[in-house]
Amino acid sequence: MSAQVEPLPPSEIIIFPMRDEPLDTLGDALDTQPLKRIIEAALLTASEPLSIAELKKLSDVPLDHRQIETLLEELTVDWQGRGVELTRVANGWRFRARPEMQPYLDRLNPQKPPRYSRAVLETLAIIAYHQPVTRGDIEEIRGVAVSAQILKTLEARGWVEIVGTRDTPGKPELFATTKQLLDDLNLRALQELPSLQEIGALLEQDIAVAE
Amino acid sequence: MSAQVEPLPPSEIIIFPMRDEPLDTLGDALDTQPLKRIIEAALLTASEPLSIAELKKLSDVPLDHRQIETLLEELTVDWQGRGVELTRVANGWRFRARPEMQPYLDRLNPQKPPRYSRAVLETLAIIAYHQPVTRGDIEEIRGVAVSAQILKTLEARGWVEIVGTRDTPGKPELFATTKQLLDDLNLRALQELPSLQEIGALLEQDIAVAE
Amino acid sequence: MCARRWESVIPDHVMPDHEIMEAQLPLVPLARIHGEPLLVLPRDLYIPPDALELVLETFQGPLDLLLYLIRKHNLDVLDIPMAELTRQYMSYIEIMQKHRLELAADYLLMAAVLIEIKSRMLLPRAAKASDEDGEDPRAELMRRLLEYEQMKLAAQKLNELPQAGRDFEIVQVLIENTVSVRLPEVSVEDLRLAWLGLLARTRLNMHHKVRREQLSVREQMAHILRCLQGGEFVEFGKLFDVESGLPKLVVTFIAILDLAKEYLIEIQQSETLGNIYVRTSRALTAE
Repeated sequence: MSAQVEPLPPSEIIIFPMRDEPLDTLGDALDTQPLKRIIEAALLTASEPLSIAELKKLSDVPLDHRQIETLLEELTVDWQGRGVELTRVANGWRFRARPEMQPYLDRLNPQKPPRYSRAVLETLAIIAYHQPVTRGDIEEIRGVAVSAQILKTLEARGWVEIVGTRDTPGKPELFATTKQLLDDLNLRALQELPSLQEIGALLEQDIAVAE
Repeated sequence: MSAQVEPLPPSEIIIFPMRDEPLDTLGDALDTQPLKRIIEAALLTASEPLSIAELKKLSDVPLDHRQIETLLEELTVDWQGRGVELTRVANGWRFRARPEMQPYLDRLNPQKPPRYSRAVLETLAIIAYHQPVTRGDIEEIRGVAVSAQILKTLEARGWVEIVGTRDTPGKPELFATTKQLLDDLNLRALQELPSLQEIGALLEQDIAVAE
Repeated sequence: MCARRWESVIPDHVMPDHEIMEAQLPLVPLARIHGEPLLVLPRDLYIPPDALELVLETFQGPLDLLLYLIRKHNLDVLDIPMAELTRQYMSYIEIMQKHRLELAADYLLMAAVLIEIKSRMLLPRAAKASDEDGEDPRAELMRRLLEYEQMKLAAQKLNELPQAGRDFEIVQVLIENTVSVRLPEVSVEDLRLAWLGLLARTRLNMHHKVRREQLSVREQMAHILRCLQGGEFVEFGKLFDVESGLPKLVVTFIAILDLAKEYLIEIQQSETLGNIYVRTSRALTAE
């Protein structure tokens, strides 16, 4: 009565080693090719990056971290030279079109995400590099009032979130950046952001010279 | 300074015929492989099916309908035996997960099976225990109006049917439960439903305990 | 030695916010004034009035304006000539006021800070002062300018990173939901709970003394109505399944009587001891 689809054994979906293939060629190793196809399908259809822990759920037999990683590496190689690539970001793995494809894809979809004003970008930079920070901290660095709208814009985009409050009078909220921001920038960790040393190298030089 | 990526000529993205390859093997025909990769990337990233007219925009040189179709057919073949397939739908072409993948993909997003609202369940219970009943009877017992939608839901499910009308003004329709409901509840006869006395006793007990 | 560096970064100061990206590109007009592209920054304070407004409005605040002045006049951020900087700053504030641009309090506060620093620098420094007194009055301002400068550059760098949706697309292939339409499941337990809920709400249990047998009568009532659905008269005896045993026959009989009582069926006997016929009331009303 239910419309549930029974899971087909993977062997029925994807070409399996032939029956008459000598058993020893398979050895003890699991035949992971059907699983590789399932992982590929999962990554192609997922709306968010998938972590290795999530990918493990796709296997009928328990696999360890390393086995999944091997399959992901194989997939990465399989997709070389294509318009789409498998990449690793903060929240896991996902497929993306190569940036070189963008000029072509833009022809189909002229809509672009919003470009942010300098006020928004500076606020984002301060949160990213000084997190966790309060609105007061941001205002101190920028030298002007920071409108609630700016913070809302960043929160709505999922790039910034409140992670707590500072234990000072007024209990100001503390802002930090999210993994979503890293995902959207195709980064794995905050350390992959341009380093402040790089950005500030010249400034420090100035100070050194002045002293 | 800018994050704009210059469109790379497709030849730099994808393996192009070697320079020393004899020219005549290329013949008059355009080398469409780079375009095939662009089309693939476009179809994999598009949120809607793409029509051939749209896909034409991806080519730097004017192509006719047939040439695009040939590439789409090639792609369809390329993707055979994978977890995702290229399909033709009413308004164009799109990739989709093969139905056989569904059980695996469901493991990542375990959808909770939908539930009927309390209104639907109560209506069903009243019809089961008091059949045949009119909508008016149900409303009297529930103490609130019963929307036509609720009865339609139960009829569409094949659990409830109209078995006649009552000979009172307005000739209201009489609802009764079907054999299908018994099958779906794994019962042989309505008598196997928990008796109302039992249920009532349970409630009084509850009240007694609560008091 | 700082001058060259400062100059190279100037253009983004004068751009409307939304054009920050383009501002980085060479030869993109900085602005359009009366339709004419403005490709170079005005060299001094004489700026066509429209452009001036544009320039003034895009400062992110007093720190931003100060940085602009420092660069424009090739001043050294680490050895700021306070008199000169304060004069420049005040003249901008005046222009802003003249153009009735909304002047945030922050600008006026900064003016006060600048004047304060300037005045402290006029005072002769104590030869042997404590650390605090001996500190350059400009130190705090310098620190803030440098920190802001760094975040300004960081913002630019962040904006230059390829961004999903803007510089690359994410792959997402459709999973058709129609592949398996899930219908809600209902269990006997659900029905029991639903009834329990009804009882709790309406206290029906006070009035209903429904016995198990009555449920089978109800079921039989529905069954008979189904048999009569054609609308034709059906012979009374045909409603009884003789092989189902005596209890069932009794239940059927009670069901027929209940149906008649509830005006759901019509029972007819045209002559004494003749055949009894039954049909639904719906058939009756249809006539």
